[in-house]
Amino acid sequence: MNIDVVGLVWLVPGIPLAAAIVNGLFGRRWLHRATGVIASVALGLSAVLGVAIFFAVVAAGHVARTVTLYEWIGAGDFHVNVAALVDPLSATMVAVVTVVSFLIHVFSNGYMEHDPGIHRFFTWLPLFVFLMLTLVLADNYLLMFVGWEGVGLCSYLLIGFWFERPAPYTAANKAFWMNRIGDWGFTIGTILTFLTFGSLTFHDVFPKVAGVAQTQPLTITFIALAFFLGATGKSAQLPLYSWLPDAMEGPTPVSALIHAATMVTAGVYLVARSTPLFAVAGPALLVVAIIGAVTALFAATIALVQVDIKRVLAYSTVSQLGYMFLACGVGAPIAAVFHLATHAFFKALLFLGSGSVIHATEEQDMRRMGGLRRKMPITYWTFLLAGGALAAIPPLAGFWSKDEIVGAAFTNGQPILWAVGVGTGLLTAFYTTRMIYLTFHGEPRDHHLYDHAHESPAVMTVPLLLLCVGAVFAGLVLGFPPEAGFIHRFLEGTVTAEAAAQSELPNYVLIAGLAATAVVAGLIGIAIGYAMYARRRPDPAAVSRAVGPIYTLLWNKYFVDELYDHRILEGGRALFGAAWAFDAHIIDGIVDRLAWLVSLLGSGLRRVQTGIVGNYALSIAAGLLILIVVYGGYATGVLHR
Amino acid sequence: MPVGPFGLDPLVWAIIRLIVAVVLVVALILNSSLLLIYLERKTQAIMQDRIGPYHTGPFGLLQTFADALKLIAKEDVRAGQTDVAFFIAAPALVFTPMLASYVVLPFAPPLVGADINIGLLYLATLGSMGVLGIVIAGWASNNKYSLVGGLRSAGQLISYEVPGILSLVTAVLVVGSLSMVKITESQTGPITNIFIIPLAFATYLVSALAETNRTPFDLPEAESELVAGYLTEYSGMRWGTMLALTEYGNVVVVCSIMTTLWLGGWNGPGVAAVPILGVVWFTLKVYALILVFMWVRATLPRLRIDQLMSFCWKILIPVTLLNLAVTAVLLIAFPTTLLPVAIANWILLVAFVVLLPVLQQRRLRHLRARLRERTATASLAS
Amino acid sequence: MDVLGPILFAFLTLMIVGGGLGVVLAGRITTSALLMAFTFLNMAGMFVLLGSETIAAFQVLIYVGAITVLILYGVMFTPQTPRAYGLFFQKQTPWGALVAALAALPVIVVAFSFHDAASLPAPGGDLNALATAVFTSFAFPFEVASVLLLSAMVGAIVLVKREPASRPPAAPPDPERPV
Amino acid sequence: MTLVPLPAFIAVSATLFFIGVAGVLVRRNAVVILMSVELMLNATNLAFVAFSRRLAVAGERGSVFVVFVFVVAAAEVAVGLAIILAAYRNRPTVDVDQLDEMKG
Repeated sequence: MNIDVVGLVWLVPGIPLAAAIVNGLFGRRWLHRATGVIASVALGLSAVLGVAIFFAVVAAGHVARTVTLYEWIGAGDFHVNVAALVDPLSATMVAVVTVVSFLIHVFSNGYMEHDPGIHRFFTWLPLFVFLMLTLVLADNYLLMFVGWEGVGLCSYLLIGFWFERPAPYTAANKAFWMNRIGDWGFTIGTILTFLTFGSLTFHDVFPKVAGVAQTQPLTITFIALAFFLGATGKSAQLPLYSWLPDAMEGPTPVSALIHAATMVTAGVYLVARSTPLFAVAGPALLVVAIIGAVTALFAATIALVQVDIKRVLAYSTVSQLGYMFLACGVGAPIAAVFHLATHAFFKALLFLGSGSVIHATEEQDMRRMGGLRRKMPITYWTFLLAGGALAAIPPLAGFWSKDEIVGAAFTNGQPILWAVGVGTGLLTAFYTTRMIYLTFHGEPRDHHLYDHAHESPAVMTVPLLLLCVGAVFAGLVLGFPPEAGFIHRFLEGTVTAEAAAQSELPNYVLIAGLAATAVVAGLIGIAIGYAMYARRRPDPAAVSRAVGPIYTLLWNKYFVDELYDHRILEGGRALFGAAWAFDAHIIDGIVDRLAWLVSLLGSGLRRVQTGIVGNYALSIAAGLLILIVVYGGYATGVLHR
Repeated sequence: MPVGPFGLDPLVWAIIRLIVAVVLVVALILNSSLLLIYLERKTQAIMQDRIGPYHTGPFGLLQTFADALKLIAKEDVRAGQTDVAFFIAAPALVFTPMLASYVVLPFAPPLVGADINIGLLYLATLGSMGVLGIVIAGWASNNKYSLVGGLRSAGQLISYEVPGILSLVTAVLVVGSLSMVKITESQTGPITNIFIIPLAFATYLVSALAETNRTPFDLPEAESELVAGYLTEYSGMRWGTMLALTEYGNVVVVCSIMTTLWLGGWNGPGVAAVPILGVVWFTLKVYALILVFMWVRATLPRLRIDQLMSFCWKILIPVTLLNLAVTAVLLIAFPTTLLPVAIANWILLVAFVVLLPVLQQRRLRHLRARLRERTATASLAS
Repeated sequence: MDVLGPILFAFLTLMIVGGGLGVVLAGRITTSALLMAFTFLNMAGMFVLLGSETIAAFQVLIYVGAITVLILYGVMFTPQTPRAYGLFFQKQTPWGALVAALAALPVIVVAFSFHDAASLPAPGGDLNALATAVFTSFAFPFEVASVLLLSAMVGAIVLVKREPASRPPAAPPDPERPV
Repeated sequence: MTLVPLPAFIAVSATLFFIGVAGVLVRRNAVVILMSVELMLNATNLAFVAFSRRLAVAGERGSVFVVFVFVVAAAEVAVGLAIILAAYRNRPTVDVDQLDEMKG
């Protein structure tokens, strides 16, 4: 039997959409907890299809097929189709997104079991996935923008899921506004792209990039920067990163979904998808690399001192996303996508693991945990392995991809960025160790909490185990041998401009050296963490006192939120106030005067309205008479045109 | 110059034919009305264990003739302040459309006034025209019983036209023509339409009872409430025209429609050989149906006006609409055979007959419960 | 037979114009209503003369059988004072008549600029052609029209329906209790 | 049978239409105004049918519009009478000149 799997690509987002519609319409009245089953089954089907498409693309080699659903906009020269572009990049993304989302949906069945708003949750969650898949599959910037905005909307809805409490809806608003700033960049980029290239479809735009770059390098740079602004918003890079840690206020599966599979990867995907554009936008590329590296370091330092387990993970996500942008910036987009894929698995696992802990203890503060290892063995072991992957311990998934990024920074002539990357790796290893020790090792610090803790039900642990497989082996399967692994062969030519580098063998001595350096840095980080939190030598409290001001700075997240709240928002308020005054007095003033004139006129005309129907009818008939005279005049030739 | 029969000008021939036909039809209606009144009185009497008219003539056969003579001989009475022109015009307005209906009735293959291709539509049209006369009669009498009676009748007739026409349309869908002759010719075999669409027949029968103001829908003549409805102020031959002639004429018309559409019209043994024999079969079938009408009259009590209207709008119209939709869909789905239509119709008929009393019972229980509730609260309040 | 058509046409024209004038000029509203029905009937005759029997049948069914009766209902539910001519004239009557007459003249003149087509449709019923047109090219407008009718029906019912009395009905007399 | 020419029908139609217009303009009774409107609609029906039959329009297109006019007329009368009755309930008159609360 020979089924055209790729032709069915619209079912991949279609099934979650159907589930969302069914749950949205019938969830409240009838389905209640059955919504979870419906959504999970839908995502399961979607995942099966997504993986099938992935393998179909693998089997077919370098395909880039457009599956058009219908013409969306056709006005003059402007044509936009609702069409899916199936190529190795989108196939990889589809497979990762659907599989991870499926596991998160299954996990949510357990996690949200007792929530009264479960039908809402399982309406928005599949909708989120649908829009993310639309974004990934889009074959043009406009359709991508639809998914882009939709993902933003769904993140708003889901972060503010517990809207009865103030913190979630504040966080939701923050996420929404920060994303809007980024979306503005995306909009500018889209408009400029259309003005420059006359089309928004990828396969129309990218072949023209090289030519335009010759004549208008500045335009290309500007477009790239605009798109990158969008990416920083969605992917939580400096300076628009601060919504992501706050997004922790949503249910933990949402965090997992946002951090691992949807939302934040959108920015990386956009940059990876637009590689041909970024490749020729020299300065923009450097900006991407620097912002990525700085974000990675910056977020990692904040993560050092956080006590909320989800916040540590959130900052680690920001940091890892920084790595991905670093990879894009130094001309290694494949490494970025590779890291995106492995990160999806281990970060989803970390979040679900933390969700499992939170579900068991109803506590997010790591200072009150400890010793949970004995109570929650499955959660502990999977969390440990995922943490290892995050800390880039070989041979776990994170090692291969992160090492490749850091190595690429060095080989592509950015030793400073390489150093930043290695340093960040050290910090990452440290805070991962700290997190695991505080949560699972040592003596229980809150016995009440400890006594009530229990291992989560199978519906939650099974996804953990499955994700664990991915977190352990994804790097090995996709990325071995380094620089020439499966993912390289697969994405070569799609993401990079040409497949020229393929011919020469990678310099394995150099790679091994770099890898060894990174691993040593990671091990040092682990050793410090072990020393501080397991042996208490030096004692963490003493350390924090010793570096007092720095600790305060880190503890307060560099005061960025305060900066935003006070300086920037105040400036904005002043601007808005001025705008309001202009609007109220000048523009409204003109309108008011006009209205006054009209009302003057109206009070005169009021007498015409007698209220007597006959008068109205007579005026209608008089109008008819005039029409007849005019028409008759033309028809008989008395009046000439 | 074309020449008609007997060397006459065609125009003159047409006019002669017209006059003869009109005279024949009027005579037919008059006589059949007299006969039907006699029949009605006799059947009612037998069913009520009485004897009925028996003094005048053999078996009282001449009783109705005597009554008619009396009506004609009566003084033309008008109550004061009647609207004279309308009062006089109303019986004509009721009678004329009924008279015009006879033009298209197919009595026998050689005996059809006019086979127009919209025959059934024409009959429905004329059926709706009589309402006008009834409203006018009620109005012109300048009497509140007459007015209320006229308005009630008009409301009843207009309402029951809807299920009636919908039932006819169902039959037309099966036959595929509006022409009365074609409809008759399509049912030469023993399987006439009544076996194919029995539910449509049942619903049309009910609507026909209502449209001819027959019991249990004879509200206009609800003596206990309205004296004699729009007929209150009428007397003499005006009354005779409005009640006797029109009512029985209309009964004949609707029974003829039913005969044509469902019972095969003039078709019967021997018609193929001797066409004029069709009249016998047709008349027999029509009279059988009229006897059913009389049987119904002797059996069922009268409905209240609200029951009558809610039965029409809440039960009859939905049922006929459903029947029409089902028939139409099945006819499209199975263009070659009528068997599915027949099966569906029988099922629907059985469901209708079985479910109707059950639903009515439930509704009644519900209403009674609500009434009790209200009574309880009212007595508590007082 | 040559003269039958024109004679019929002349007769119907007289009846239609006379009936229409009667509707407008009659003092009593019931006369107006009846004359309107009469005009409609003659109009149906006009349709038959034009060869559209189906339209004629519908004309009678709808205008005479339904609309006139409905209007008579309206007449009978509202008080028609005998001072009908008090309701007749108003200040703008001459103006209205003048405007109507002025508008009518050029239109009637223009009417005579039309001519029959060279080849006329075959005589013998418009039923099939009409049905085919309604259920093929005009199927969608037909559906829209049915929706319009439905909404008109619902709207009319809502408009006329009285508010239910908020007072609970009085308790029926208790048969057990002696009066 | 000689055909009555098309202009004759159109002229009758126009005459009846303007009789209706005059009725709307001069009468004050709301029910009569409604009747006059019906006359106008009927006049247009005649024009439709006449054009449809005499201009050899394919497939009785004009007559189809007559069907729609029927629909509109029925709807108009139903709603119109409902409005008259509702207005009458508020103010016991059917004289449109007395229903002038909407005047400016």
